[in-house]
Amino acid sequence: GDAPARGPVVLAPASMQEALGEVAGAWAAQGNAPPVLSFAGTQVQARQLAQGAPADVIVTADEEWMDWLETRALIEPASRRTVAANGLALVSVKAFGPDDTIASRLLALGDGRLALADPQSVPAGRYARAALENMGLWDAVAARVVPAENVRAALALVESGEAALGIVYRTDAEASPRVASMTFDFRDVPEIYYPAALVAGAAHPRRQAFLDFLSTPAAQEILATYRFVPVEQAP
Amino acid sequence: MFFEIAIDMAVDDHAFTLDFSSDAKLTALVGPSGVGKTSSLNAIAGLLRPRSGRIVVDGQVLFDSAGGVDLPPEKRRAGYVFQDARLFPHKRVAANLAYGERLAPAGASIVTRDEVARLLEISHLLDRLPATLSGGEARRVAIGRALLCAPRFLLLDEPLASLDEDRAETLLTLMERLRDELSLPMLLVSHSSAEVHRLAGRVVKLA
Amino acid sequence: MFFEIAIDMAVDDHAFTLDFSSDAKLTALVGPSGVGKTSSLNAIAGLLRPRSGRIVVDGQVLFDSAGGVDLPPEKRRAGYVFQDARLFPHKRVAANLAYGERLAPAGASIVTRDEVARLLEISHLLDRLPATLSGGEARRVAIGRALLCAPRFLLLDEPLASLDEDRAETLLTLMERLRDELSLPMLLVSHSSAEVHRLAGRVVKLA
Amino acid sequence: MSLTAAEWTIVALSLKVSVVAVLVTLPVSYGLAWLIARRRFPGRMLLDALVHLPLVLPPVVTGWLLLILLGRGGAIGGWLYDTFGITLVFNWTGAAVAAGVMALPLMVRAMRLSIEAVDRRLVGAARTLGATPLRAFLTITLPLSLPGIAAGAMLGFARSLGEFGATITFAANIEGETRTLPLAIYSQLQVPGSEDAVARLAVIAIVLSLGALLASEWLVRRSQGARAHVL
Amino acid sequence: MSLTAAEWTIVALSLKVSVVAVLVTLPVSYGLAWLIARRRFPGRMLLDALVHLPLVLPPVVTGWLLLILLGRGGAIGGWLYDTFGITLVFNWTGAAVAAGVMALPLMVRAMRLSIEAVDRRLVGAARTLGATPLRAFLTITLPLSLPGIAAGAMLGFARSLGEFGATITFAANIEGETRTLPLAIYSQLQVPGSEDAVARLAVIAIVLSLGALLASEWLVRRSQGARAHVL
Ligand SMILES: Nc1ncnc2c1ncn2[C@@H]1O[C@H](COP(=O)(O)OP(=O)(O)OP(=O)(O)O)[C@@H](O)[C@H]1O
Ligand SMILES: Nc1ncnc2c1ncn2[C@@H]1O[C@H](COP(=O)(O)OP(=O)(O)OP(=O)(O)O)[C@@H](O)[C@H]1O
Ligand code: MOO
Ligand SMILES: [Mg+2]
Ligand SMILES: [Mg+2]
Repeated sequence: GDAPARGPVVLAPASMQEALGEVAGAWAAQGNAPPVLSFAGTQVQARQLAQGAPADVIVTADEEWMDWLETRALIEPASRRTVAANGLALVSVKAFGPDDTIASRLLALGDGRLALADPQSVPAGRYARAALENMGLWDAVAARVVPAENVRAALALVESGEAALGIVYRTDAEASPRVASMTFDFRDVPEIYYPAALVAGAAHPRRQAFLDFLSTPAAQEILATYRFVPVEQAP
Repeated sequence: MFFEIAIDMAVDDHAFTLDFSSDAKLTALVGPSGVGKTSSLNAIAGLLRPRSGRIVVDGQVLFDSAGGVDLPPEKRRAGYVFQDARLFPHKRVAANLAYGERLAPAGASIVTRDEVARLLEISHLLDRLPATLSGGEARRVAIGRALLCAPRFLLLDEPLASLDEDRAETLLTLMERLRDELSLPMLLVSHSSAEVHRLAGRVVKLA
Repeated sequence: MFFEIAIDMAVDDHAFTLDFSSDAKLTALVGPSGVGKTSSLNAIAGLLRPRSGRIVVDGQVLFDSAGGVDLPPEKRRAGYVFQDARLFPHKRVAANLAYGERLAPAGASIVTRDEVARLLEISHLLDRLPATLSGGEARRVAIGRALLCAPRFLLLDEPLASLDEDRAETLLTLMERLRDELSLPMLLVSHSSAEVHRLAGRVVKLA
Repeated sequence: MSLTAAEWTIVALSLKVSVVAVLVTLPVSYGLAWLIARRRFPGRMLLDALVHLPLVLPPVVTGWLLLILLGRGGAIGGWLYDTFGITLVFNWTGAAVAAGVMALPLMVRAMRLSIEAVDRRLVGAARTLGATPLRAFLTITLPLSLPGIAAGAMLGFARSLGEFGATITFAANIEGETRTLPLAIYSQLQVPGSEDAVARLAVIAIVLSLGALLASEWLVRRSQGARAHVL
Repeated sequence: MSLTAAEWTIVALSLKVSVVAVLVTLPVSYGLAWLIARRRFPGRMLLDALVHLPLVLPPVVTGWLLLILLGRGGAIGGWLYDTFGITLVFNWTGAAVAAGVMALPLMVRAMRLSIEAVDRRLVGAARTLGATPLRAFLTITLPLSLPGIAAGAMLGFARSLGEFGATITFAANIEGETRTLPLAIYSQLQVPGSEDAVARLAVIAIVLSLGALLASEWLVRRSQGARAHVL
C-alpha cells in the first residue's frame, strides 16, 4: 500500500534518547517516514504495553523487563535481538591519578558518598552492585551508597559535589564534561545489553524494517559515537 | 382577608407561634427585640420553613402543612425589605435594583425605576458598589430593590430605621399611597409607635 | 471643651469637612443620610485618616496634621458603637463583650459586666454566636462591648435604631447617667429628634 | 532569548494541554466543590477523599491507575476505543487528561473555600426577588466565588504546566504529541552536559506561569467589588 | 492487612517528613499569604510568582535547584555546613525541605483566599476596642482565616505525602532516611511483578491521607461559628 506518513511508534530508554534520535534521522534520510519515539524509564514503558498502548517496537534497558514482556506475550519472541551494549564507569569531580584504581578510590571513600542508580530496582544500579560484588568491594562501600532515581541523577549528585564518587554507564560518564571517569573491566561487569523486539499485535508495515535498521552497520556506527558498544549481529 | 397566618416555627431551640388574620391592608408586627418578628417575615417569604401551620396572603395559599403546599420563595413574590440591607455586594446599585425587576412578570410592576430613583433619591448612586454606600443609602436601595420586583405583598423589617426624618416622611407617604392606591398588602415591623399608628390598620403584638 | 474638631476628610471622590467645638458632654451629630456622619465618627475613632485638621477630645489631641499627631485607634480609647453591629462572628457573645474589657487599663472601667448584662438584658445570650442573634440583640451586645472597653469617650452611631421602645428607654436612661455621673463625652448620631432633644446639650447639623 | 522551532512546538503543546486540561476540569471541579461545600449527603467524605487522591498518590501511580482505567485494555478506555475509536494513550488528549486529573484536587479545594465564604443569606434575598435556585446560583454564588475560581484555575494551570510523573506514565513522551515542557526538561536532563537547554526550558516554564499568574490576578481585580475604605 | 516492619519504617518516615514539612512551612506560608493578600509593596507580584514556582516547574527541576542552592557546594548549603555542620542532602531533613517547598504554593494560595475573605472592618472594630495591630491580627484575622489554614495544611500534607520528584532528586532514595512512601512505591514499580507490593503501599498512602482529611475537616467544623439558619 501507500507509505504511511508516520513511522512506527518506538519505545526506548531515556538514556538512549540522543543516540536513537540520530539513528531515527539516518533512517528518515533513507526516505522512510520518521519513527515516533517515546523515551521514558523501561518499567513505565513495559506497563504501557501491558495496558494496550499502541506501539510497534520496544527497546529496553535490560533483559529482565524484556523477559517480563515475553512471558506476557506482549512482544514477538522471534524478533527479539540485542541492539547495543554498555559498560560501567567510576566518576568523580577529582581527577584520577596514574596510580589510582577503581578499588583504591572506592576504599579511600572515607565519609564520602557513592552515588548509584538505586541498586534494588534500577538496572544500572543492579549492574553496579553486581560489579562491586564481583570485585569484593560491595561490603566495604554498601553503607556509603546513595541510591538515586536513575543514572543521570546519580551523575548529577557527583557533579554537584554531594557524592565523592559515582558509578554510571560509560556512555554518561564520557558525555559529561565535569567529571573524570575510569571504566570498569568488562570481566567484572554483568553483560549490559539493550534488547529490542516487535510489539505483539502491532501493525505498522515498516516496524520490521526499523527493527532491522537498528542492527545495520550504519545504525551501529551512530550508537558507537555515543559510546555504546556495538553489537555484531546479522539483521 | 389580606393575611391569614397561623404557624409554628423553630430556629434551633427557640420556638415561636404566629397566629393572626387581618383584613387591614397594612398590618404592623410589633414586640420586643428577639421575640420573633424577623423569623415570622422569613417564614412568610419562604426562607424559613414552619414546623406546621398555614400562610395565606391575599387569598393565595403560600404554605399549608396539612395540604402539602409550600411555595418556593420565588413563587411567593414577596417584596422583602430585610432588617439589614442585604444588597448583592458584587453588583452595582443599578444592577441590584434591576435584579428583581428583570424577573418580574410583564405588566405586574407597581412602580417604575425612575419613580423609585426619584422618591428614594438614589439616582446619583446607581454606579456605586454597595460597599461604598452609607447606612441610609444602602437601606434606600434595598427598599427600591424590593419595590421593583413587582411584589404581590410587602414585608418591611424596620424599613425606616437609619433614615433621616425628611426621607422617612417621603417613604411614609409612598407607603400610604401603595396601601391606598394599589391595595398592596403590607406587613410592617417597626419599633416606632408613631409610624405604626400612622400607617397600620391593625397591630399584631408578639410577646 | 469636650470636643474641638476641625477636619477635612475624603472617601474616594467624596470630600467633607467637620468643624465644631462643643462643651456639651453629649453632642448630637445630625444631618441627612449620606452627609458624612459615619465618616466623621470613623475619623475621630482613628479608622479614617483626615486629609488635614485637628481632633481634640476632652483636652487630648488625637490628631493634628500640623503637629504630626495621629494616635492609632487603640490609643484613642473611643467606645464606638458602629452603625452596623460589627460583632466578631467567631466569638461568642461573652467573648465579644470581654474583648475590649480585657485590654482596658485597670481601674478605668465605667460599668461592670454584670451591670451591662442586666441593663441590656443580654445575660441569656452570653453563650450564643453572633450569627444567631436578632437585629436588636446584636445591637445591644455591640453597645455592651463598647461600654466595657473603659472608653474615655463614646461614639454612638444610631445606637437605638432597631430597639423596641422599652429597651430604648432603658438605654436613654443609662446614657443620661453616664453623661451626668461620669462626665463621659459622647458624640451621638441619631435621626430621632426626640432622642436628640432629650439628650444633647449641643446639636451639630451637617449638610 | 528567541525560541527555536523545537522549543515553540513544546511551548505550543504545553499550552494546549494545560489550557484544555483547565477548561475541561473547571466545571467539573466547581461542581464537585459546590457539592462538597453545600450539600450533605452520604458518601460526601468519600467523595472529598477521592478528589484528594491524585494529590497524595505519587504521580507515577496516578499515571499507572489512569493507564489501567483508560488504556485500551482498561474498562473505560476499552469502551472508548471500541465505541468511538478514541485512544487517550500516546496522544495529547491523554496528556491533558493526566494534567487535569492532577490539577483537580487543587482546583476543587480553592473553589470550595470560596463557595463556603459566600453568605447564603444573599441567596435567600435573590430567591425572594424571583430567582429560581439555579438562577440564584448563577447570579450570586457563582460570581461571588470567583476569587476561588480564579485561584483554582491558576493553581490548576500551573500544576498542569508542571505535571510530569502522571503524564509520562500515562501518555508517554512523544515529541509533538505528549512531550510537554516538563517532559522535555526531563529528556534534556538525561543528556549529560545539557544544563543550558534545561535552563532555557525552565525559564520558558517560569515565564508562562508568570503570565498566567498576572492574568488571573487581573481577572479577579477587574471583577471584584471595590472595598470599603474604612480600616 | 498488617504492615511489615519495612512498611512501618516507611510509614513512620513519611509521616515524620510530612508533619515536619507542614509544621515548618505553615507559619512561613501564612506570613507570605498575609503579605500578598494585605500589603501593597513593590515586588509583590514577583514574590507571588516566586511562591508559585515549585508548582509550575517539574518537581525534578525543583529538586535540582534545591541541590544547587542547598547542597554542600551551594551558596546556602555551604554556609549551613561550614557554620553549623548541617547537611540537608541525603537525610530526612532534606526530604522534609523538598516536601515543604513543593507544598508551599498550595498552602499560600489557600490561606490567601481565606485572608482576603476576612472583613477588614472587624479589624478596625478590634482596634477601637484597644487591640494593637498585632493583637487584632492574632485575635481576628488569624482565627477567621482558619478555614484557609486548615485547607492549606491539608493540601500541604497531602502533597508532602505524595511528593516524589523533588525528594528523590534532592535527598536521594535512602532506606530509613529519605525513602518515603512515594519513593518506595517508585522503587517497587521498577521491579517486574511487584504489583502487589505497590498496591499495598498505595493503600497505605490513601489511608494516611484520608485520616489527614478527616482530621482537618473536624478541626474546621469544631472551630467554626454556627451559621444563620435562614436560607
Ligand atoms: N468608598 C466610597 N466611595 C465613594 N463614596 C463613598 C465611599 N464610602 C462612603 N462614601 C460616601 O460618603 C458619604 C458619607 O458616608 P457616611 O457613611 O459618612 O454617611 P452618613 O452621614 O453616615 O449617612 P447615613 O445616615 O446614611 O448613615 C456617602 O454619600 C457615601 O456614599
Ligand atoms: N440560629 C439560631 N439559634 C438560636 N436562636 C436563634 C437563632 N436564630 C434566631 N434565634 C433567636 O430567635 C429569636 C427571634 O429572632 P428574630 O430575629 O425573629 O427576632 P426579632 O423579633 O426580629 O428581633 P429584633 O427586633 O431584635 O430584630 C431571637 O431570640 C434570636 O436570638
Ligand atoms: O512528583 Mo513528579 O512524578 O516528579 O510530578
Ligand atoms: Mg428582627
Ligand atoms: Mg452612617
